[in-house]
Amino acid sequence: MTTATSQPAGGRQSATLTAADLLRMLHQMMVIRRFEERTAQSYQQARIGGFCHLYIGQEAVAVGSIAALGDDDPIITAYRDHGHALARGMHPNHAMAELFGKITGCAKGKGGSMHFFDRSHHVYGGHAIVGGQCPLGVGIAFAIRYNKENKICVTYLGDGALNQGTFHESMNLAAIWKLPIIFLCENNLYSMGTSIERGTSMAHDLAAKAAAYGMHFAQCDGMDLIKVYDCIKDLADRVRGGGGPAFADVKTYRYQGHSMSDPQKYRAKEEVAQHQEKDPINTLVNHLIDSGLATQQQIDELDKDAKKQAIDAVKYASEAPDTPPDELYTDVYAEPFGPYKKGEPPRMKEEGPGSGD
Amino acid sequence: MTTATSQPAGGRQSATLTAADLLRMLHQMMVIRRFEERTAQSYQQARIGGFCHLYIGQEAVAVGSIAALGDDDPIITAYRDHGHALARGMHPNHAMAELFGKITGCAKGKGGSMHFFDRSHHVYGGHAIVGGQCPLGVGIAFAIRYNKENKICVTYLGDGALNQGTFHESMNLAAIWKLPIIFLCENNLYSMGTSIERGTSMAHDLAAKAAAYGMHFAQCDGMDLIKVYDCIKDLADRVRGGGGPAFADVKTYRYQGHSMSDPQKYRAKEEVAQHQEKDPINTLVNHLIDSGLATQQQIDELDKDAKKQAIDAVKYASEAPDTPPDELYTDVYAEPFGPYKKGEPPRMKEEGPGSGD
Amino acid sequence: MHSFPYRQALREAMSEEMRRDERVFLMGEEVAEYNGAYKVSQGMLDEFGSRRVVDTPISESGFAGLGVGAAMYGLRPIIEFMSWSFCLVAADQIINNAPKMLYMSGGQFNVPIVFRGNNGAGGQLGSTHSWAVEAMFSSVPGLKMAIPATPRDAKGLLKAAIRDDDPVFFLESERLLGMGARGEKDFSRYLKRNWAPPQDDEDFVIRLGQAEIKKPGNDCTVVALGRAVHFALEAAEQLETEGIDCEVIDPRTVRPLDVDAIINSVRKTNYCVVVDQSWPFASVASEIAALVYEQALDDLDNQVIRVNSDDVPAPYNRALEQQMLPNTRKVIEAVRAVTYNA
Amino acid sequence: MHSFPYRQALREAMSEEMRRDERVFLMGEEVAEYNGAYKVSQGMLDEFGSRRVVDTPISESGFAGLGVGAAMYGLRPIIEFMSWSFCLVAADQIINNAPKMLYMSGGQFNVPIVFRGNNGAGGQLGSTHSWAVEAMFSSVPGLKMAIPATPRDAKGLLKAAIRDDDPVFFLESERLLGMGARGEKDFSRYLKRNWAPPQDDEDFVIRLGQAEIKKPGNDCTVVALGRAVHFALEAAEQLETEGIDCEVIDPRTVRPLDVDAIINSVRKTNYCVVVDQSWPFASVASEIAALVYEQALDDLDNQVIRVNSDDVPAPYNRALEQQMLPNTRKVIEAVRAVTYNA
Ligand SMILES: Cc1ncc(C[n+]2csc(CCOP(=O)(O)OP(=O)(O)O)c2C)c(N)n1
Ligand SMILES: Cc1ncc(C[n+]2csc(CCOP(=O)(O)OP(=O)(O)O)c2C)c(N)n1
Ligand SMILES: [Mg+2]
Ligand SMILES: [Mg+2]
Repeated sequence: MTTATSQPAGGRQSATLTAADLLRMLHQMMVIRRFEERTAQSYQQARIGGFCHLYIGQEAVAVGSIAALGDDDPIITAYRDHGHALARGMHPNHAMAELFGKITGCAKGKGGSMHFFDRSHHVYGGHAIVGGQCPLGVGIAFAIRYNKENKICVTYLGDGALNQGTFHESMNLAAIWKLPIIFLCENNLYSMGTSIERGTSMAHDLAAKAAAYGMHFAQCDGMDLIKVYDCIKDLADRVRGGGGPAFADVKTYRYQGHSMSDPQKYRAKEEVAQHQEKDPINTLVNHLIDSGLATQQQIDELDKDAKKQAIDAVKYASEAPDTPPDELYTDVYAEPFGPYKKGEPPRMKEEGPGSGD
Repeated sequence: MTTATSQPAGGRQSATLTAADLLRMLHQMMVIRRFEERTAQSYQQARIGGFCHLYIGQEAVAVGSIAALGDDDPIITAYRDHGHALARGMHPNHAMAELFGKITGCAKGKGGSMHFFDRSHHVYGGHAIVGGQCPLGVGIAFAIRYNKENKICVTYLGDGALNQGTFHESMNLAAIWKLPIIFLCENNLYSMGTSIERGTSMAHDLAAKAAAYGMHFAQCDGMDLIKVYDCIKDLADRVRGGGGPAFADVKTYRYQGHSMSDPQKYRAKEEVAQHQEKDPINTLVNHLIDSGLATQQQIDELDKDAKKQAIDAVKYASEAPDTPPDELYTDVYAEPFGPYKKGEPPRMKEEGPGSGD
Repeated sequence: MHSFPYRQALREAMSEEMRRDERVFLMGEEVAEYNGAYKVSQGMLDEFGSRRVVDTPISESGFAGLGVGAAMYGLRPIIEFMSWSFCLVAADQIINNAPKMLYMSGGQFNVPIVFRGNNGAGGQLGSTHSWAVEAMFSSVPGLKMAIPATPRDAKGLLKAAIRDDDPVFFLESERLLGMGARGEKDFSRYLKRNWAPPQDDEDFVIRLGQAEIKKPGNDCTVVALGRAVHFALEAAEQLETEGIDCEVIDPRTVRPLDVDAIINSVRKTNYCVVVDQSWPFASVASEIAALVYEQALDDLDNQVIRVNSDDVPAPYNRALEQQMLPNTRKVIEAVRAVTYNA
Repeated sequence: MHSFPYRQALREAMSEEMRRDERVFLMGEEVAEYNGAYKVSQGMLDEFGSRRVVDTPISESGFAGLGVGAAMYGLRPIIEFMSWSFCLVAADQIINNAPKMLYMSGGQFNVPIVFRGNNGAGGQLGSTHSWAVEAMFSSVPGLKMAIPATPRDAKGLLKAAIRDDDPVFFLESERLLGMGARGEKDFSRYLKRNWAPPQDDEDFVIRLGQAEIKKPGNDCTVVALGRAVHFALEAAEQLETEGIDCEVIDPRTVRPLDVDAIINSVRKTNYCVVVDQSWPFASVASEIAALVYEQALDDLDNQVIRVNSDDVPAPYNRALEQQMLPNTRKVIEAVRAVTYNA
């Protein structure tokens, strides 16, 4: 494949991306999209329980931002975590097995949809208490600085998390100690049934939120993978270079309800359709075709593979052994006593689609 | 006494203050100063226990701000609350009786220095958890709006409270609902042994903290009572008029340690002396003398009275009856059961120096 | 007798009290325009408007503290936690400010407030979303705590809680919200035991601190709280076929706790099982067991058996969660064991 | 034997472990430049520098959560709460994130962290500053809890806590910080009972979960936690003159709890008093009492008597606070009552 660069844009990082890079990222978005579609189906079939929050529509944020990071930069996010885990390298089999509550799941069936973890791919979890992951991310950044490592931590949060006290304390700590962290706000305009304007002051200008801590601010269109990549690559280089923490307002949109049981009366069908016109996958496909970087045939193959991976994941998860009863008392303590038993971390050998070449 | 106005300053509210007003406010500051000096002395004599945080140096903030309020505007503050309670009208006898743990104390000896309350003077308490009073103040403002009353709530907080999550959540709630509240930050440059720069991002420009919520911001010299009065009167009129909440950064300084057991190694003696040169009481005295609004003799009489009130308060408190044992089980429930008994609120008849004429 | 789901009982209690007292208002996440994350406040925005049914940002410390301040000022807030698992970010406001304000103000400022929401595990919500807060908060003096198991109790206790001049922690159960609706699992027992609240009785209030004998019996006292009442009743039905006549006592409130009702029952049956969905260590079941030993030691023919959740974080996996939680089978086994019929 | 205050034991434990393991660091309000609000970390900034002894803003949720994240990444944080009364604003991070991370990550991320600070009332600090958190947190699986009563235990247990790979809640006592210094109230007992930690023994570690018989005896078992151990020992000295030979057991850790040590003692003495500075309802004392009844019912010649704080918020007034808190007199009265010598 010819490594034609997209039109030169003064200093735009994505100019260095090859067609292969872009196709790999497109494929990752497709894998996430198809995985989530199978997840929804399995949930309707009651093969998945509890709360489940789909990432459909926001794929470019996870894929574009993670592509801009170093291979072992740690990330941490909230409960809408399937996309981040897959983009970071978790194999879809282990993700679906976790949703099915199986021992080969990424948390041995004990975490569930909201708690995907993958130490080998530096995924420090999905976390279910809104804003609760923010100080954890600051702690990871503190540890990076403490160990004098050349890494940064990306902490994802929803727009609803902007109003949690723990977010405020995390931003201030990161700012006063100039920690290597990016707070990436996936601003999908809603927290459950509450549009951002209804609950968040300065919703129209989130830069003011970062300015309260003297923190560097950036904003970008989260529906365009290349724009996400450029925005986060710039921030990552700046933060890694010691420029202090940064806050990114990444405008995105979720096509489904908040979770699997949301009648979505709070937004009009037209609004959803309007955002879907700027679908992140179609946007990248059009860019690749228009700039001659890929053929429709290549693109169809990628989607075919993505669908296959999702189907295989369901198959793998259905056939995987259930989590045995004695796992109830493992992993409660790293140094157990009394009825508790030492646990073994999940065995997740295979590499997922997102892993670096 | 001639009611000469201080030099006319375009629209300055204080221009309307009479010499009598200024003398009354000076007297209030003196009462607080002398009261706190007697408090320190009684504490050294172990007649007062627990934590005790003196207001010496910050008198102009409480007196100047409260003078700019309506008589029944509710206020709420943190643990450094002696000055606010006295300025709002609590009689020094009941304040000192509380410090001595007596039944005639403003909380019947069950609250102590950090928990002065006075419903009749609209004092909603001193509160000991840093930032913990902020959402309470928002609730009072919400109730004012709910009842369609023409009042505002002033919530005092220290600079250390700026970094508590509960402050962030309170500011956002006040902003999105345009509640009638002033967040008055008594910025004495320290929280315990931590200077504000060490722990608070944007310490040099707290306007950014208010801007994060789109909230109106004002700043003034807390050592000058007239400036405090003007600043808070403007804000109070604006907030009462429906202009939405406001945040005030009032620069002040505490002469003593954080509490009674603070060796103050974190600041130089010179720094303390430098601030004392701008002592709030002396500043007003000089203004009154220089502009012919009062004679030194009048001023000395006020101070004589202030000293007397402080000494009387210690006498009253020493002679006051101790809180009887059965008060241990009163006031636990408004509707008691089992071992609990209905309590009676404290009897605080006399009016203190701060009460409006 | 008609269908009257637990969810409707909560809604009617709030609506009746709001009609009756202008000072009462409901505040929480998604309570208004979304009609409640679990449809408890369905239709209340339309009736009362946004001044009295108030949606909030996700700021529990902020709006719980707001409720305490508004209550000090004279209003009577109902603050909803979508789940009691989300109250930990507001712990200081609800267990430090609310229950102590009257005391530390020397009797000047009481806090007439109700904190309510879904409590307890079940439904595979995972470790951080499955809290049962009975033990942790019932130890704090200055608050009251109610935990209704039926639509009738839900309505009567919530009306009592809203009218009470002290802070009341009201622990509902997402697993019971549909209870009392035709087609629901326990609908037959609901009908048989007359668990619908009386209709058109605006003053139907159940006094806090009054246990109810949900099923009288002579052979073994089973004390159960909230959702666990249904495990106890189901177990009693099974045990009856084995000739063991259980007496199921539902304290309905944890603070104040109707200890006499429990002791009187144990005096009669001489055996006692306590079922509590919280973790075992220093739980409400531990307290009830200690009280029974202290006040009825001579009447006991065996130790008190406690049935709690297993002492582990809540797992997502369905089978493991069922293994962890109290259930009917565990109650049956406990009663057989304590009455020497194992 | 020399003077070795409790405060110095804590400092040496932290300093020794920080010298031994680069991953260990101390963070909290005023721990560095101010040398600790209670002078526990005196001199540590000079030795380890601001990278490892870190002053924080007043943001407990922020820096406690930071500690959890840093521990997930491989560091071993010591997070100081100036007082455990200030941990409620961080409740979600310390009891929802820290103890459950290993479980909900399927064994991938443990959290080797110590939360420590002053616990318990005393000193007229008022209702919101007088928390004893034993009951509220000991019910949460996934954490461990230690509560040292002497300088020796403080050092041995804190070193064990820092080396432990799980979250440990370390409950110190401001009232005991000076204990072990010449001139302090209990200095004679401190000397007699050899409560100074061994000198120059960098590996002096007391295994978590191991109770200590602080005073052997045959007539009545007195189980006491933290500061209450000293009330129990003082009471034992007085009761000895009345011919009652108490055995004072200090569990030293609440989770894991050395139940066997308690049961073995009760089997020997047939009487049991439990002293716990927390509020009575669903307290650690309730759990210990329930366990003693369950495992030694036949050995008991009387009910277990629990001595807790009175079930009221902490008052400021000195006399009222003394009336509320457990103390030596109350222990003496309990032992006399339980052994039928009242
Ligand atoms: C502290 C807390 N309060 C409430 C909830 C319930 N809840 C779960 S997700 C959610 C909305 C969050 O919206 P946002 O942060 O924008 O994330 P998004 O779902 O849009 O990705 C709410 C209110 C929770 N999990 N934690
Ligand atoms: C949540 C919480 N953390 C810590 C403390 C201990 N503490 C009491 S006062 C104080 C300093 C507060 O400083 P500031 O807010 O500036 O008020 P000032 O004393 O200067 O008036 C601290 C850390 C507390 N009371 N509450
Ligand atoms: Mg959102
Ligand atoms: Mg200050």
